[in-house]
Formats: sequence, C-alpha cells, structure tokens
Amino acid sequence: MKKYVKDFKVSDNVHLNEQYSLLKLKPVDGEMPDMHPGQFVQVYIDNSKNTYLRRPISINFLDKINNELWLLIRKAGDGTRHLIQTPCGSMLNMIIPLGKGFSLKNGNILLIGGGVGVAPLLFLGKELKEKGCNVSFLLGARSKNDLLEIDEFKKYGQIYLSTEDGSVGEKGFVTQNSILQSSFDMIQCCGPLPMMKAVASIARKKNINCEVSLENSMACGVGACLCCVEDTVSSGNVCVCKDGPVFNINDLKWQI
Amino acid sequence: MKKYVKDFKVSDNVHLNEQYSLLKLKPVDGEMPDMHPGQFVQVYIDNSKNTYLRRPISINFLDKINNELWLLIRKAGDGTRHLIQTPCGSMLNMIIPLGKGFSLKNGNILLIGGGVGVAPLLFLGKELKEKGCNVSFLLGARSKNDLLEIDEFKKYGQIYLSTEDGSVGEKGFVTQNSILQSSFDMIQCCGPLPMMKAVASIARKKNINCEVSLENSMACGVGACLCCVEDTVSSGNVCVCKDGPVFNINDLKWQI
Amino acid sequence: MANLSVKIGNIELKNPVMTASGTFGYGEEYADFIDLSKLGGFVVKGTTIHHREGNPYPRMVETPSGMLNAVGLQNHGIDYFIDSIYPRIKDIDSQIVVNVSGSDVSDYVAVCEKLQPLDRINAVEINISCPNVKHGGMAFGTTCAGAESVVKAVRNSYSKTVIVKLSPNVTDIAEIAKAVEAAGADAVSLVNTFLGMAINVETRKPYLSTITGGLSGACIRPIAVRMVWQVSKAVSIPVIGLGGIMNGRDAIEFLLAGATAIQVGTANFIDPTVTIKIIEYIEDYMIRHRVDNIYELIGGMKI
Amino acid sequence: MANLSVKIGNIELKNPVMTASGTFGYGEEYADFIDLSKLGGFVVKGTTIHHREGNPYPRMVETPSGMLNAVGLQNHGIDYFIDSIYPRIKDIDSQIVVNVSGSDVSDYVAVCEKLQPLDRINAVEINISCPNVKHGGMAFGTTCAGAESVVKAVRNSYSKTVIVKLSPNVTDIAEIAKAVEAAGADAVSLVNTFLGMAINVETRKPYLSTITGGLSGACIRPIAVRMVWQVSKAVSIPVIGLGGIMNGRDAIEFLLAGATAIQVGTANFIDPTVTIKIIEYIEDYMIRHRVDNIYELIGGMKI
Repeated sequence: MKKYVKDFKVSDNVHLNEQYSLLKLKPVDGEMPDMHPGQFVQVYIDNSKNTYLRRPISINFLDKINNELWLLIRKAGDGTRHLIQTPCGSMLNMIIPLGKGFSLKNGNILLIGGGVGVAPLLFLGKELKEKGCNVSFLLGARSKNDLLEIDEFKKYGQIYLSTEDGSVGEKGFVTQNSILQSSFDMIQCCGPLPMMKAVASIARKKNINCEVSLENSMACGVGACLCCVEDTVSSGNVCVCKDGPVFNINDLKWQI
Repeated sequence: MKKYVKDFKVSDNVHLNEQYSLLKLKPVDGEMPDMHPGQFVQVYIDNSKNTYLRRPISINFLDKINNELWLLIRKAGDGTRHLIQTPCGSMLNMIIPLGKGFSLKNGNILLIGGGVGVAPLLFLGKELKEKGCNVSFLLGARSKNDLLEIDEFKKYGQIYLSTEDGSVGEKGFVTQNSILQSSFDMIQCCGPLPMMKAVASIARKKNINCEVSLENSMACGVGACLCCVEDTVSSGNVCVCKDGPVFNINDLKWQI
Repeated sequence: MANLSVKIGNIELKNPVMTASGTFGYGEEYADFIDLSKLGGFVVKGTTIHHREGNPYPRMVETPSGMLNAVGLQNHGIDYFIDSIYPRIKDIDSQIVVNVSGSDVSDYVAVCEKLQPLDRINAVEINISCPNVKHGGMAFGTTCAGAESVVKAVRNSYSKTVIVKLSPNVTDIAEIAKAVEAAGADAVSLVNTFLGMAINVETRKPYLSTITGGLSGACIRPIAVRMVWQVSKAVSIPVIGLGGIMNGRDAIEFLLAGATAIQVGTANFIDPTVTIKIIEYIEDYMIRHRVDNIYELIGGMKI
Repeated sequence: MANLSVKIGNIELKNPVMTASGTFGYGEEYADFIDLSKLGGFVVKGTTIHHREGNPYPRMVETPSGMLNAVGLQNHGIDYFIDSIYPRIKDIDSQIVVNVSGSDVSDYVAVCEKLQPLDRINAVEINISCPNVKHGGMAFGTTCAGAESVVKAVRNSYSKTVIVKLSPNVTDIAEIAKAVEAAGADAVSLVNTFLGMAINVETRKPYLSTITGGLSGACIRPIAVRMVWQVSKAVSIPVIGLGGIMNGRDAIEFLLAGATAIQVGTANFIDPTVTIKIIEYIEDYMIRHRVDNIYELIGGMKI
C-alpha cells in the first residue's frame, strides 16, 4: 500500500472523557489513502515542546461515507496532551498508512481489546462484518467510564464487557470473561502486553488462530531505523512498524 | 520593585494586523504587580517546539481600571508566532516586572518609537501626562498599516507620524520629521538600533537629554547569566535585562 | 541555474544533500515519499561481514530535541546485500555509498573487497564511530592509531573513494581527522552519534537494553557544527557534515562551517520528504544570495 | 520525613539540590522568587584573581532545547567578592560554594588562599572546564596532567572542601576524574558546557562574538547522565551531576546514575522557582517509592 505524507484537517474533536479524545480528520486534498485495519499513522505534533518525534497512533476507523479518518487518542505524555486538545479546523500532518494490519479471515471471530487497545478493533470489526464474519467484541477496562465507543462497536458485532471494578459487564480481566468458554475460528487482540500474553496463552491452549497488535518505541515508522524490533520465529528481529504491528502469536517468541 | 513569577489569563487578543497582536492579560490571583514604564516581562511559551527560553516582551500598557496588562506582540519567530495566536482564556506564565524603565522627568517630552518599539511609549506617555508633562509622540513605520495603537497614543499627547512610503504623516524616517526642529526637555526612544542611534546623535547635537531602550539576546532576564551585556561609560559591561533596558545615551559608548 | 554539484573523492554528487547511514534504510523505504534520484547521494545502513541481529529492544528513547538509539548494526551481512539488495537499488540515479562496520580490521577489509567490483558503488563510508557495538566500532574512532589502522588497511584493499565517519566522543576530533587523512582517506564525515543514556526513574532501569546509546537529532547540532568547522580547517580533504540537520537553514550552516556535503539523518524520521525540501531551500538560498556555485558557500562563514 | 541531606567533602547539604555557577548570579538575583535557605547549596559565579570584563556581545544564542553562551567569566575579581558581595550573602542559611577560575595555576591558588579565611565559604569549585576563555579554563580540564597540576596546587593551599568541575569535551572523562581524585579533590562536578557554535546563515556570521561558546540545557542531558554514570563508577569521591536538569524527574535520573548531589543551571532561566519544585519532587518521590534516605537512590539504577 502506498504511503503518503499528508495534511489532514480536524473536522471534529470528541472529548470522550478526561483521558481520551476521538479526532475525526479529513484529508486537505480530499483524497483519502487506502488503508487496512490494524495499520497506524505517524502524527506530527507541532505545538508540544517535549515531542521531537512523530507519534504512532493506530487507525480507529475509516468513515468512507464522510471521507473521515478516526483516531482515538489517549493522554499519555505531553505530545498526546496537546493532541487531545487540538481545536477543530487545525491541521495535522501524518504519514499514512503504516505497517501490516490484521488478516481478514472468515467465520466466527473474537476481537479482544483493552484500554486504548480497542481502537483498531472498530475498523477491523466493520471490515469483518462486511465480509460476512460473525464478529464478537470482548472489551475490557478499569471501569465503566473507561470503556470507549461502545455504541459504535455495537453496530458491527456482539459486545461482551469486562471491568476490573465490575461497574459494567463481568467483574475482572477480559481473560476471565465467560465468552472465552465458547470457541472461535480466530482471536484478534490489542491492548496492554500482559493482557495480550494472557489472551495468547488461552488461544494457544484452545488451539485458536490468534493475532496481536504490538507496541514499541518507534522513530521512523517505515522500517528504516530498526529501532522498534520484535524477535520472531520466522526471521529474527523484525520491525514492529513495518512487519507489524500485527503478528500471529505463532511467530512470536513469547514464553506462554 | 519586587519580581514575581505569575500566571496571567489572556482576557483579550486583538489581532492588529498580520504581524501584530495586542494581548490583554489579567493576573490569575487578581494581584497586579507594581511596574514602571520601560520595564519588560519574560513570557514562557508553552506550545512552541523551537522556543526553549522565555521571550522578553516590553510592557505596552497597564490598564489600572480593568486590572489588565497589555503586551504588544510582533511575529518574529516561532515563539511569537504561537504567542500572537494565543486564544482568550488561556494562561501565560510571566516573570514580571523586569529591568529599569524610563525616567519620569518634567516639561516638554518627545517620545519616539519605530515599529514594535512604540510598545513601551504608550504606558510611558500616560504616566508622563498624569505627571503634568507636555507629551508628544513621534511614531514611525514602513507604511500606514504598520502604525499601531494610534488612537490610544492620541489620549496622552500630540501625535506626529512618519512613514517610509508616505502613506500617512511625513514621508521618510522619524529622524527626518519636522517636529525634531522644535526643542524638548527630554527625548525617550525605542525602536530599531539604527533609528535609536540616529535619534541619539540628533539629541546630542541639540544637547537634549535622551534615553533609549535597548534589545539584546537574553536568557535569565534578572542579571544572573550576564549574557545580554552593553558596554557603558559608568561601569563597563552591564546587563541590559537588569541595568537596562533603558539607558541614557551619555552612558553608552555609541559612536555618534 | 546555480551549480550545486560537489565532488567527494572521485565521486560527483549532483547536490550536497545525502542521507545518513542507519536513518534511510536502503533508500527503498522512502521511495513512496521522494524521488530518490534527486538526492546527491544516500548512505545505506551499516554493513558487516556477517549477519548481525543487533541489540535486544528497547533500542530507542526520545530525548529533548533528539533521540538515543542502540540498534547495534543489525544487518544481513555483505553477501546478502550484494545478492539481494544491490540488484534492487543499483539503478537509482544517485550516488550509493555503503557504510562499512567491523569488529576488527580484517572485517572492514573483507567487506570493502567484496564491494570493490560493484559498478554502482563507488564509495564506502568506513564507520569507526558506532557507539552501539561491543567490539570495534567507536574503539577504532577514539584514537589516532586505531583510526589509522583501519583506514590504512582499507585504503590498500579498496581503490574507490573512501569516506571515514568520525566519532564526536573525543577530545580533539581534528587530530583524528588529520590521522585518517594521512592514512589515505578521501573524505571524512562527521559527526556520528554522541554516547548518551537515559533512565526511567519510576522503574529505575535504563531506557535502552544496552544502557548507553547514540544521541542524534537537533540537540547535537551546535557541537557538530563546531567540530565540522575545526576539522575543515585542519584537513584538506572534503568534510561531509551531519548532526541534527533538520532543514535547509541547518544545511547551509554546515556548508558555511566548512562542509562540502551534508547528510540528513534523524530528520528523515520526522519528515520523510525533508531532503527534497533542503535541496529546494539551498537552490532558493543561492538565488537570494546571488551564489552561482555551491563552492562559494563551503567554508564561507564570515569572521 | 525522609532524609535528604548529603555530604560533599566536609560540607553537609540539607538536600542534594544546588545551583550551577554562572546561572544563579550570587543568589541575590533569585531572592524575590525563592527562599534561598531551602537550597542544599548554591555556587556563585566564576571568580578570578582580577576583574574581568568578559567577552563582547553577542554572548548568547538559543539552540534546540538549549543555549550557547560566551560570557567569558565576567566578574569583579576576588577582592570585590570578599569586600562587597560576601557580606551581603554570608548569612544565607545554605552552603555557599565559590567557583574559581584562572589563566594559570597560580591564579587558582591565589583566589583559594583569599577564600580560605571566610567562615561561610567552606568549599570551592575549581573550574578547569570553562570553554569561553583564551587561556586556562578548558585547557586544564582536557588532560589528566593539566587537571592534576591545578588540583594539586589548590589542595596544598586550601584546606576546606575542593570540588573540581570537569569538562565533557574529552574522550574519557573517567580518566580525568581519577586524576583529580588522585590529586586530592574531595568531589567532582560534571558536566560543564559542551563547546559548540551556531551561524546566522543570512549574515554568514557566527551568532557569538567568540565564534564558539558553551552549550547547556536539556539538549545535553543524555550525554551528561552517561558521563556521571561512568565517573561515579570510576572514582570513590562524590560526584555532583549537572547538565540539562529541568525538573525533579531529571534530578532523580542523575542521582540514580550515581550523583550524590545535582546542580540546576539553565533551568533557572526558564523557571526561577524550579529548584524548590525539584526539592519538593524529590521529597514526594521518596515517599512514593518508600525511600527513607536519599543515599538509597544514589547510584540506584537497576541494570
């Protein structure tokens, strides 16, 4: 897929809560690049003193009707603190699209997301549903207020929730959710590393095909600097930015 | 005068033209420090990647009725580019007040300003008028649109204008303005260095007491780092930030 | 039209803008963003005699106006480069320079001998300044004797243009530059990264798996410009300047300090099109300042 | 309440937070902003035997996350300090350290001998690393022999605590540190500024009157932390860490790397109250991490 350095205009900035904003962006030249669920963008943050490099943000959703790209931003550092405050109408420069995304299989598919990790699953769920899959979302968070875009997810599949405080859905971690008793053809997961490893070990035990989306500290985002490596079975150290961020757990050297 | 590190809230941002903004600021704690015409502040610019140090900005006006501080900002670099776009309601942290200002003499006083150098003369003119002086302003700019706050200046004295293109007032530099034929007890001047030197040489010839406000690249603003020195007759290298920015021309080693 | 071409040893660059080793992959990674044939040249990433997996991650941490990296020369080795990569990039109409690293002198020689026959590779950049490898690397670059030993050996086994990349982690970089010039280098490139480190105070662990790494980015530019100025006064071979060049202004600054060509590194990560913007800025600058030949700018600082 | 006090030679600091020479004047300049007695100590600006006018302006230019300065040790000389400044600051309840500079060894000795009798000055910081003076300064700090010569002479003429401020512009700062330890230094402080330069490309002139100047600020922090780590492993005397400390996190980073105390320099310009915020951050950090004694943090990086 061809990569672009492109200016986007912020058409909407939805403050989901204290920690999260949903940015909706339109390409200034009107031409939205092709992209695939699980890919990400590198955003240039113009107004943050303490942000030198771009910030990798996974693609939350592609609204083809409104020609809008959605990015779900979590306030993590100074860069994202400025990003979630971006006023409508302002410009963001992005390198887009980056990385290899999730595979689009058929059948009964469970998408598991934790925290901001739910972001890529919305776009993925939509594509899978349009492909005719039976999509289930298992979404986890600390508490009710930390669950994001539930109404959006509902459009594309069954919703199963886990919260650590039990304020909604089942109490506990996603890995304890009863939906995991059922069988699936594929599990695709994005969230904190411990969660993904726990999901991976369950998938392996139950012999379910499983993909996870990894994070790593990235500089270039295009596989040039070799900073963001993950050790793989097939080819040793590969770039999370270029050969990932999505990996099949069978290609990872995780001790699970 | 006691110096403070204080948060101010932008109560108004008047875009005078493409290059200039007038920021009106209220102290967040409501307590406006004492200050003197010719003093300056050091503004912290939170959202400019390329601005590491504070930016010295001279005090344009102190509106005691509304408890507002006025800063006249010219877009010079990346820091001031962000500064002139500061939205109302946002906070600015400032070190205030800094330096020694203009002296407040009696009699017939001519205040000469060029470009953004007119800024401190508004506050100065008001104080002099209240003191009973007869104040005249000689203001210069490239063209009509570059002349700033003329209506404000009118409140405190006679206005004489010079523009390089003759679009308003006399055509040419302020130093060519006919008002300089008349005699004054004091000339106080702020503007580009060549202009101030020309004014200084006229003042010396006519034996008029003359003060100028100097610029220099500053770091600390309080006389600690000794970066912004000016060589003086009385005491050699002194700090423009602490012992200035206002100097009597007789104390400067200018070749005029 | 102003003349931007410069000569480094026996190779001619259509303009002085190159990309720095390890920041531009093999060029291909940036083909979507820019026309690679517009570049004066590009330096492909550090190549060693054998395949190297590099260091464990984490390999990178952002710092004020810069970044620390600890990649550790991950590459597939010279044979893989010649068999699999060279055929893909050899027709790019730009000067392709291969950055060569090794653990001992014989490694450097072996790699250069394998590069000698390649028609489209007419220069090597000898990396005696990599801070991220246990053996060799910077060890060679911090003493005149060490630098000499590598350069002499390479010079005797490689007949094309030899550029030597110097380490800034030294007391007197001009002395090192003079030593490599005497040893037969055709040009020097500086600076490589500064050895630095950063600690996560919450975990109390270093951010990099190797504890220390190489600092690059705008933060180091003032030191790099000073070193380029000192070296260009000390040697008569061309100096290639790099270190925190983010835009055209920075590139001109290095030229004025004495650089005959410049390399853009970390800036490629922030703007993949920055090299083209720099070339356009230089062309515009030369028109604005009525400079017909780029050589009028090289070392043109007014004191 | 956690114990923040540290010992440097024979002086005790109530906390490890000091201010760096040349960035804090004589303390007085900051009295409007902070309670000086809250500081572990402050180092008054470089003092020489005779009055010095310093360098012509321009003396400063901003750089990415830093600044270059070329002040050149402007000061009124030791006698003026003793007669006019010392009486004004001597009652501040904090450790007052005088930074001492000279063009030759005898200058250092003469200044230290004049400081010896002052009750409230119980430590000197020997500056063998100023990059902005023609004679002496950094020249002493870039070789073991040069460093030794100054420290030995000072040690023989001054009986109180001797801190030696090291230059980062060297290949192996640990070697220099070992040399000054052997010569009798009670502590080392590092890093002083990096030699750098910047050029105005429109005028083609250097921004500084002296062409080169000293680079300070957040930009150099990763290099400074690395050097503090290397030196603290190489010597057994306390290390005072400085170089781009902007906040409490940065201060903890230096402690973990091996610094017994830290100095805040350029950050004072950006926030005159930063030192107090750093002390509060350290107190809070020690509570959060259940650290009773600051010494548990010193060199506490986990590898």
